[in-house]
Amino acid sequence: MTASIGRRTALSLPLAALAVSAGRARAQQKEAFRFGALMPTTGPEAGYGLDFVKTYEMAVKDINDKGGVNGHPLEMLVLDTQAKPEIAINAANKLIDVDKVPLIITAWSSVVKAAAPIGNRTKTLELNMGANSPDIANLGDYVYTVFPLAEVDVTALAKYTYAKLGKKRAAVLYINNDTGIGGAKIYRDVFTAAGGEVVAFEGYDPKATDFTGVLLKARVGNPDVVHIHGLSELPQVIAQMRQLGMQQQITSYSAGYNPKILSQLGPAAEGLIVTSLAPTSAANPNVAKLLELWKQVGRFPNGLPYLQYAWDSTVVVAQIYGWVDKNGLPLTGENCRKALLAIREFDLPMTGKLVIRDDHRIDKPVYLYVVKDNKFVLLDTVA
Amino acid sequence: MTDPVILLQILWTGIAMSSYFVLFTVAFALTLKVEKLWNFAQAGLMGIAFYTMFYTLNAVHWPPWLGVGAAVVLTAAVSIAVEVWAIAVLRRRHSSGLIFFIFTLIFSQLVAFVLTLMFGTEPETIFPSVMSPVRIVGGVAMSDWDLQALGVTVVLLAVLYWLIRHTRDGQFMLAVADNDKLAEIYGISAKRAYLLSGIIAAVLICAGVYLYGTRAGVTPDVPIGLVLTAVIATLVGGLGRIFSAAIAAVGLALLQSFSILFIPAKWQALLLYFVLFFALVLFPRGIPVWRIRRAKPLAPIAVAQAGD
Amino acid sequence: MSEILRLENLCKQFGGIVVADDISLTLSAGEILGLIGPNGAGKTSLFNLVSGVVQPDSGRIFLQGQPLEGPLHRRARAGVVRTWQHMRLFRSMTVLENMLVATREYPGESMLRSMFATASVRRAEAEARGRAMDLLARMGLTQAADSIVVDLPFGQQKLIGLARALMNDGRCLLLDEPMAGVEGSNYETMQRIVRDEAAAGRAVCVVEHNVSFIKDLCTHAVFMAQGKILQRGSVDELTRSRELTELYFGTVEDHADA
Amino acid sequence: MEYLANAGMLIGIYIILAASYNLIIGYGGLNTIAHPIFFALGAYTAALLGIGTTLPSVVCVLAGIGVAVVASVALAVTTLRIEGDYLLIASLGFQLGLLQLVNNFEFTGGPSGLSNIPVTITGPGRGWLYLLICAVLVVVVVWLIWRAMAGPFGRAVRAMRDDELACAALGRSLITMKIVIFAFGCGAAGLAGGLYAYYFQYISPEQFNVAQSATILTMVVLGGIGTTWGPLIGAFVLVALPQAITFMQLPSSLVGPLQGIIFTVLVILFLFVRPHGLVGRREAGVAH
Repeated sequence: MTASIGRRTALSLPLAALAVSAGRARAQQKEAFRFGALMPTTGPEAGYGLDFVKTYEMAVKDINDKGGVNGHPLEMLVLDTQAKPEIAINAANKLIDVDKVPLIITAWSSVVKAAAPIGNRTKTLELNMGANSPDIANLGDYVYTVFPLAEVDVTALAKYTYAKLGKKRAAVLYINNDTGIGGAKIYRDVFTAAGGEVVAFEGYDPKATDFTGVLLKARVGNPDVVHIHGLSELPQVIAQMRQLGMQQQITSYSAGYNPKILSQLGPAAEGLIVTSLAPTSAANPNVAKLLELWKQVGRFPNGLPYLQYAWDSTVVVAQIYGWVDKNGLPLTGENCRKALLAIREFDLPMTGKLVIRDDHRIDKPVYLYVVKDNKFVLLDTVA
Repeated sequence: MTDPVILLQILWTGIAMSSYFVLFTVAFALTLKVEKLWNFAQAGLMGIAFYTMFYTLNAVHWPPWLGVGAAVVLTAAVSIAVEVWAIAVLRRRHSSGLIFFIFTLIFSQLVAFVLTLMFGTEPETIFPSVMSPVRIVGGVAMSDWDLQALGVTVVLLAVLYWLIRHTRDGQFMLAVADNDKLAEIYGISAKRAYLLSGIIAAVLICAGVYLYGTRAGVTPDVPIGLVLTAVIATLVGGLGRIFSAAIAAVGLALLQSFSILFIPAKWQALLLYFVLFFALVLFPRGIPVWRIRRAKPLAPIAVAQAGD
Repeated sequence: MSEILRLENLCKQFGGIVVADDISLTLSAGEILGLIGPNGAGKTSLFNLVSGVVQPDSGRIFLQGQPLEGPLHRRARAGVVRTWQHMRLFRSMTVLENMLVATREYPGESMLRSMFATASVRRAEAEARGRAMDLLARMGLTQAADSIVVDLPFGQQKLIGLARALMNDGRCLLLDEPMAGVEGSNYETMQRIVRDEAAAGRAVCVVEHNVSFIKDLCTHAVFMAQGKILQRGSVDELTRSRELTELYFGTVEDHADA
Repeated sequence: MEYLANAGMLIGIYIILAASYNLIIGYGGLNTIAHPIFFALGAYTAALLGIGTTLPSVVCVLAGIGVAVVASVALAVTTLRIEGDYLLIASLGFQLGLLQLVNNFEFTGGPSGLSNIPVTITGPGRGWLYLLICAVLVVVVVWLIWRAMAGPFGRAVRAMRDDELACAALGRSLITMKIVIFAFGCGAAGLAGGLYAYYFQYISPEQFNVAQSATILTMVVLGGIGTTWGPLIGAFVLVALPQAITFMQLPSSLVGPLQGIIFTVLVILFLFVRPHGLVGRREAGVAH
């Protein structure tokens, strides 16, 4: 009887260990500090979501290998959101009520927004580490971002295009969803305010595959730059534009900073300008370490700059927990918020300095890349 | 915007881009006609077809004919398996249409989850590059992909037309579509007709997915949206009229393409739904494309006359 | 005898097929009129025109002197009620439920009144239930009241179809092939009930292929072919006519009964 | 345990949706799948009024019900003469079209939805208080539907489902009955929408798309179409099942797809093992 129970316990242990996955290596003696992560691990966005999760696991393991948070192991609980708000709401409630986490990291605008009322109500700190919708700054006292919102890179890009590249007439094409509309509007406003003229402003359906009409409409306005604020369909839009013989300068934002674009477009990608919000391995040796860890996974990750923020947001969590623990406070969402505002300035391994501002926004240098000989080459840095 | 070259360009790309839409629509309309089945499981088949081609052509670099062949075989096999082990069981039980609807939909979701587990959800294309060479004809850009798409679609539809009109199996399929009980009395096997229509649909789906996947990124969630548009075209074309559905598919694609001249692009999708809704309000039994009664009882829809 | 139903110059075409060609007819209280003719003669189509399933191209219909117009349900409420060749019973419901739905003034038409079961609803329900049980008793089907209709033998289903129509209590009764497939005691019952109802002052019109039933029951009959009334007379007269017999059993081309 | 209250809310809201949808499709035999759009209309109306005015929340929810009813009657009047499968597709066009409008308008928040719906109840008991309100409303809605369907009205509705022509030829006005059950069912969906908006405080167009239609339909059919208890059981199982799966200790990077696979396989199993639904009997769903 006892033996069989013993065996069952033994069997269930590896599973449990898998679930909490990272950590526990060194700091077994002290109670674990837990935090929650709401990520799409299924659905159309899971390609990025799963790589975020993987990176958190790496970062948590790294922290625990170095002794954890004041000797406490850090432990992460991941729940799937499918990047859908209604699923995220339930998952957030489970993390807060069942698992009692004081802090949740998350991404994807609709998920951040859906979880915000719960965070505010239950006084649980919610950190956005990947969504860039401008509304995120106004979601309440318990929602902060450690990722620069859209205005940071789009503003820099629009100003740069007008002032440095000397482009006066811009056509703006965008995917008709949250990301596309938000980004395109900022671009239009900034470009117009700088003195340029927006000659076409067209959104296309997220499910569209034929962009001929939109592109021709843009061409009629005779632009000298076309800004495309799209997502995974971005390569197709560019391909069709080049196939139609439109040779204008193309710009995009951080979604375009993706090696897949180079292989899908080949020579057609030449001259494309995109943004990135994180330094490369050449500029920051820590990034090389992250890439090394990914080599063990056996493939190149999706959206490396985002993953740098993913890693750093884990470090932010550890520092917050460290501050709360050092000050002898109970680990609650309220104290986590207090810690975030008390620390204010974080020096982070992958993305450099982070300053939390009272308006819930952050500033970051913007790296502009241009495609040259089928490679992304650093064009300029806008600080 | 009303420059004739621009209009021609929109027309040309619109027609070329509607090719896979046409193939999916015909596949859907065929199963609907023969099996009386709103087969949303075709979304699952599309997923299987795509990832087979993606794996064999993009990852392990088989020659194209072999990869496409493998996709056809696998897709047809799954199609038959679903028919024999699930649809036939439900049919024997005289299950309600809703059960079929839910089963086929959930089946497609299951396939999407399995594919997610195997391949992730990063958008993939069948070949690493989505570019194809372009020639300018009278100011209109025509890519090799456009020509290939038109060629494949026209050939497949011609073969299907021949199959239905001039082979015994094709006639049997129509007989079963007309009245399966009566057909069985005359010794025509409904089961054989169902299987045949499933295989034809699998071929059409593979062709459509090949065209789509060489041009646009696919994730496991994409196919269900593609089926939905096929449903709309099938309906506007009129139930049970396979080739009218194909023409409706082209028409809807062109309507969307040309609407850009009058309305902002973000309203294009709305136009599609409006057409669907008002078409049904005006013609509650489907749109009478061109009803001609032929003397031959098994004559399918008159295709040539439907283009007015 | 007072006139119940009058048809004046009804015409109807479907595509190229004429299903009613200038049909005029009167039907009086207590009369049982047989409608005979070959398949596709337009007999059922005539019922469809009168009951409102289809609207005539031209011509008029009067019920007790009042014009009979509008959709199906309004004509049923005016007192024209029909049965169907294929019965069209409500297959998921019991015999009693089938019959209760058919009362002319239905208390459950209002969802709210039905929900809160007001006194008037309960009274009307009880009254209808009583009438239904009486009808079933006359047919000898009292025990079947709570059976699901499709579980009953075919002949009994035919009787239920008639019983359901009688719940309407209308002055004009249109019976579409009431005897097809009915045998034995059910046959007797059917005849008895139809005769009783006519005697009670209803006007009955029967489409029937079973000529002996027509002979037994009908005072008069009408012979139809290709949407036209060819002759009206006693059943004997019509069956004796060589010309009509030939039309009936002979070489007239069949086309779909619309 | 706020989490349980939250799951309870979700179950309650889906019971209202499934029960009212069952009224339309199960009892009435009207094949529409546009139910989520009335859910959406209720939610958006309540949310927009809540954000833009100082009206009490009860009034906002009632207005949501009103808008859902008006829209449903408009849809009914234009489309109910369409038959069978075509009605299904017309309703789909209606749903996707309206949703596209919500998606493209500025005042509805577009694709990013409405995230600043005001807090109505505060304090630690919020979840339970909401659950209590929700439970009362569930009981009321389910009771009303049960009363209506058990009485003479329900009998006529079922007769209509079994055979429209025969039912009309016996004097029943089909259009009236269709409009009434449509308005009632869609009004209930609007109520569910109001509850959803105020409790979850975030709504966006993608929550009301075809996937939602499929979910509600699956609840109804899985539980037992055309039965009183079927939609309740179906809603409970389909909300609770994925929740239960999250408690299984699955590896975090596989958890999503595995959950999906387990869920879909279970639904398929149910469909084949209990073809008439978890509580359905042989004759329950014959209409389709």
